[in-house]
Amino acid sequence: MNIHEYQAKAILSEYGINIPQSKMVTNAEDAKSAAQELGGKAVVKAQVHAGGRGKAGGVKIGHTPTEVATIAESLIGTNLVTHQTGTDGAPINCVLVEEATSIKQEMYFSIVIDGATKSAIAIASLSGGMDIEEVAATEPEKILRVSIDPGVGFSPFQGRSLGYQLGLSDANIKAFSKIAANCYKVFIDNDCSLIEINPLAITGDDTLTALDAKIEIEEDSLFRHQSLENLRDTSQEDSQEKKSREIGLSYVKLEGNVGCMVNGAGLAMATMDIVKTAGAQPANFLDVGGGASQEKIAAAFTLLLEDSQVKKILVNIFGGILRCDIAAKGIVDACKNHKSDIPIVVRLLGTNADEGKSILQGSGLNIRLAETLIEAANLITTSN
Amino acid sequence: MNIHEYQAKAILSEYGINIPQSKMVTNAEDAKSAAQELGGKAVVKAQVHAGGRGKAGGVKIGHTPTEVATIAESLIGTNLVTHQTGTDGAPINCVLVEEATSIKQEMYFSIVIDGATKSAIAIASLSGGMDIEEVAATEPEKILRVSIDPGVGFSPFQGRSLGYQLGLSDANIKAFSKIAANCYKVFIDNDCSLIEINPLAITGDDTLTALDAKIEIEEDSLFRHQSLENLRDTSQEDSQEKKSREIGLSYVKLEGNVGCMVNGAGLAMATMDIVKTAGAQPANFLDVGGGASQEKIAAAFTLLLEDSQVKKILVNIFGGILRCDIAAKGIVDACKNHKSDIPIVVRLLGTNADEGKSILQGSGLNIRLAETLIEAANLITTSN
Amino acid sequence: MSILVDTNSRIVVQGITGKEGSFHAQRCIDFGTNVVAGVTPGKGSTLFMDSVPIFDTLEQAVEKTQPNVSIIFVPAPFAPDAILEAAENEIPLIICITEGLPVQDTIRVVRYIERKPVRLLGPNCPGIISPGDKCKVGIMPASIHKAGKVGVVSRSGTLTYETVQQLSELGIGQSTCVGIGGDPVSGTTFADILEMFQNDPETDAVVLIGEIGGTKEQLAADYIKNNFKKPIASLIVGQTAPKGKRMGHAGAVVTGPAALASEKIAALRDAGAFIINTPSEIGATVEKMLNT
Amino acid sequence: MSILVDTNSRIVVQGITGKEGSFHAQRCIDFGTNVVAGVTPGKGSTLFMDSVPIFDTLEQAVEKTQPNVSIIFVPAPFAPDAILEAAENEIPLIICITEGLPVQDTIRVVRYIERKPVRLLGPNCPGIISPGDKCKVGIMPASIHKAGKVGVVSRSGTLTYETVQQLSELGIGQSTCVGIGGDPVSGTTFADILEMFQNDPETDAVVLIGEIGGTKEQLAADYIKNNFKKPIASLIVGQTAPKGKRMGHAGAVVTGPAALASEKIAALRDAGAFIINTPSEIGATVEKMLNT
Repeated sequence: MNIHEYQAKAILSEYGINIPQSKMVTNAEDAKSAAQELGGKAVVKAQVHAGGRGKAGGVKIGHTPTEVATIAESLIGTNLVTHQTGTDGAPINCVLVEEATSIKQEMYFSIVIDGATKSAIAIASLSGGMDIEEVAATEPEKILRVSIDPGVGFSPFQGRSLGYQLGLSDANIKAFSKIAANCYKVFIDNDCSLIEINPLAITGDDTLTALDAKIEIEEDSLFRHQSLENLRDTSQEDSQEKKSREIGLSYVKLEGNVGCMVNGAGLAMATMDIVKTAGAQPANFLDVGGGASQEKIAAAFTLLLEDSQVKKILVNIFGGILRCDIAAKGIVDACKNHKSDIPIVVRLLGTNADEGKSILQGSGLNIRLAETLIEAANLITTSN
Repeated sequence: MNIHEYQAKAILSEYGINIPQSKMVTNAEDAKSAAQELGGKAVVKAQVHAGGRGKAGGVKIGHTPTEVATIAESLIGTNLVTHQTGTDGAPINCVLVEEATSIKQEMYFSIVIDGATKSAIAIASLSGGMDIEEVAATEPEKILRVSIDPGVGFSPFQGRSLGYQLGLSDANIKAFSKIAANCYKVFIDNDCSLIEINPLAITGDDTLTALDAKIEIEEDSLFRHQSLENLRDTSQEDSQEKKSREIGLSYVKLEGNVGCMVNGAGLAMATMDIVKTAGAQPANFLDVGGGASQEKIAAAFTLLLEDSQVKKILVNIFGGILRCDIAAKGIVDACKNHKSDIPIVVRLLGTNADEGKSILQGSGLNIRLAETLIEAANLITTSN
Repeated sequence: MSILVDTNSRIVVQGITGKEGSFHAQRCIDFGTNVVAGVTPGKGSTLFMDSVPIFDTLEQAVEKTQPNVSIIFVPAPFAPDAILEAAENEIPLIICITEGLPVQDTIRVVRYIERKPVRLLGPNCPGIISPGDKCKVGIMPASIHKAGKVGVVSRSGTLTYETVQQLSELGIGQSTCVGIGGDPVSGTTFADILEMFQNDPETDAVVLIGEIGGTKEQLAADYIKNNFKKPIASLIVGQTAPKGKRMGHAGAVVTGPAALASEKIAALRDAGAFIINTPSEIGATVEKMLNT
Repeated sequence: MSILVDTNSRIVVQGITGKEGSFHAQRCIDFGTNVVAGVTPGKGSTLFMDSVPIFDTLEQAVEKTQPNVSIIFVPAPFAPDAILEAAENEIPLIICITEGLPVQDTIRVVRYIERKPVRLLGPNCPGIISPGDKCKVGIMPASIHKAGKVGVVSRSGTLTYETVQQLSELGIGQSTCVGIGGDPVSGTTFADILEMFQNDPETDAVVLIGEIGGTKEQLAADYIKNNFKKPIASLIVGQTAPKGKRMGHAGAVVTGPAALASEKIAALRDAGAFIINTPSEIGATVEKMLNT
């Protein structure tokens, strides 16, 4: 689960990490008075769940309260399109009005989960404020990493190791170590999957400040973080993504027109790959998960039927926990409740596959059955 | 550092552990109104840093508010002598007025540090409310233990393992597991060296409640627990023990008349052993520690000189970090500022021993020097 | 002719009375797996399907039935505790089917068991099957399997079934099929399993099914290059997934160049693996590999 | 003729510029110890006593000077971090002199390093000396030692010196003298050291100095009974300490029967150790033992 910059900064601040003075506002008038409180000049930052805000015009400096108000007015209520959003962009419902900070140096700092070391790792670089993925790809030696042991946490020596390698001053190394240790506390206490401070700035007065902050909370942990669940901004989600999350599906919207419904993430990706290989474009990734019920299958299938972008549907179910007859019944239910004549190709294998196929064949619906992956892909590609 | 029952219970309660309703009061009038709030009948418990309160008359039931007031009156301002206090007892400055609880079963639960497993261990027994050391000695099979891994904490399966072995009901096992897990959180968050709930009672309405609670905070950790330091009740300390703590000495008052000053706990115990072997009785254990300064030595020696129970003094210093000349100078300083003619025997070995001896011999003080342990012990035993 | 589980495996099912636990315990027994005990707190002293004793704690189950493999079906919030319970009782092989464990719980658990004489498979995995030994400890449909000499290892559940289906259809039997799990942090790596296949005289060749995200396939490629001597074919799925989108498995996040399918394929090809170009060609590619 | 440290030991001093660190680093060098580096953050690129290079981090010290023993003098609040730094840099022997570490920090650290190829001596220990190899990595007064064939192991600092004093006075030299530390939780146990003495051809006999509190001496007795073949003499101090009183060492708390001196003595006697009856008879008892 993504949260907004202003929410992330509030959490970091609670843990003793310096952030610039700022105020989240939802209208131009409040933006103006926020700017006045900050001394007139201020940065206006669109609060959206997407990276690349700066390049997309979502971050602007106002030199007077009036200018700040004008910028806020121009942003709030619009959609911001960045390289991480779809073409519709993400709605700007509020902006952060923040003091303008003088910057000596911009660094990058993050904590993420690393499967290779089976731990959280801290990542630091002097190349802050830039596209860190670009740096990682072209100058990997500029990215420093340390693995954090869950039993002892982030240790001061790790902060010193990073700090001296980054060439920071002794005073800045102490501050950096503290920020890193506190970030790790935030990471653990809130079951984060990502904390990213980019840039972590050394300001004109030589203090370290989190100029921007991104926090992702792990969805699977939310059962024990009710207060974090409250930070969810569903307006930032695509309406289908929101629905799929409520149903309990793993769903990602894509640009094509072949709706895909599959059980298992690996098989779902394989299905998308084969659809593309056959010359068509998937409209989505949709994994109905392990033990989906008939109702869940019906809801998932309805999601595809209701998507105007979806022109045909490919179902690929390999029964294991999920029984194929259950899947077939769910599909039939959805079709009966939602008149539609788009082409549907279904492949059923594994547990109760024959029963499932009988149900589909006996349903009177216009569904074509496929035996193999490639057959399914070819059928859906050639159907109109 | 010991804290009072009422302070320990407040901490446990913060962590979600059931405690009886109660109020700490410092006078009979408040005790009366506390009893009234509890419905009339109440238990009055002397708040002292010593075990064995019950047998010593420090815990009494009052059946009416007036009776409660009378009991409180009789306790507050007196000293309670238990098998764990000296003959002077511990001063009762306040009492806890607590609701009388109906009890189905009394259990024992504690968390302590265990050197053998290099971990904190949880200890549980159905033999609660009794002398657990007696049980441990005579029926060790009635004491259950589990080791707690610092990386994962107290796990529910450990609670179930203990609970089923104790023969608790499924509902009580869930409650017990929660209490154990929460106690471990208290233990970690507050750097405890001991948490003991004895008895942990199953009450008439089948809930688990901490009827008594003892918490010890590790002295060495207090640098990071300022708020816990505020819970220290120095009135419960012997005045010499208090002074020695302020000086930074490791000191325990004993019953004999030979004041002992030694560097190192092991050597200090060895010195006490040899003094007893020689037929005398040590007045104290006193370890001046590793790198004591001249001032610290002088303060430590002064502590002995000022103790009216001390009739002779034995010094045993094996110079290592501590230099013998520094020790000698400290002793001379103390003697000069505190006229006294009690016999003093000093043994100096190791770093700068010869310089130390010269200083003592040149001081004009009546100090006899010893070369070996047994010589020192014999000299102090025979001196008057 | 198998790794990890065989005819000597004695299975305990943690969470045997739950919906999934009871369903799959029965399927495993039907296949021939020796399920010796179940554990569900509060259900001790009862029987599962009138035959398998249920205990309140694993400790009791171990004392009475000496299991050497545990399979875990308890819900995600309680699964880390179940793994710890199995590790503390030193069950040599712990298979956690449960998905949705918070990854920080997994990290704590995985690091803890490093010091114990146990192996964890999963979490979020389909389990393991050795068809020739009639031992299935997992949720895979047994019917698609065929005893043979090809080892299968994968991060994915249903994609493993797809793989097995394609192999069996061409008459290619499997020695053991292992799902290491789809989460970013797992107890067992590709390299761990490859080492076992390397040492298993009854495994002649291996199919490795990877996917985008993380660097697990690169670590596998390192192992293959330096240590693995048998023929190995490999498929990486997610080749067409757009960068920056999350595809279901928590592991399948495109976070850097190393996480890309192209990078993984290059590493595996460089290590000497036969590359399976599309998911529909798994069986055909393995057949070709076995004939060269 | 030694265990743990010898002429090949290359020592790094963590906290070399502090009061105690600099004092004892100099004493170690004076004795002949090969101190190759010091570490003090912020003092990098300077020299200790015009000869030993100081680094900001242990990482740098390791890269430039390849130490294989670290001795730690940094203050208690920072000592756990120093131990972790040494463990992370895989210094095979880490000696923590610092006393007053919060015990829960020690537990976390000790459990962490179990997974690293390192050994921790201490915390709260006097260190180690092998007189014949002219290698002292600790705070003991060097002058009292004499090279020889008796190993000494103890929980206490100054009581170890007392032991050595009594031995040397009778002409009994020492192979290695080791202080395992007085805290309730330590990195190294009596049994660990006894095993090394057992395997050291140049150690003929051992003196073990224990004290009240905990069960470390019982664990040592177990080891002696089952594995230790050399003559061993043992003293337990605190025999006269009243029950329920705490005697300085955090370890010396009389918490149960096992913690009593009498119980420890009985266990050691039962294991075949020569019992030293009073602290003044250490030398004499060892002499007698060596002559039997």
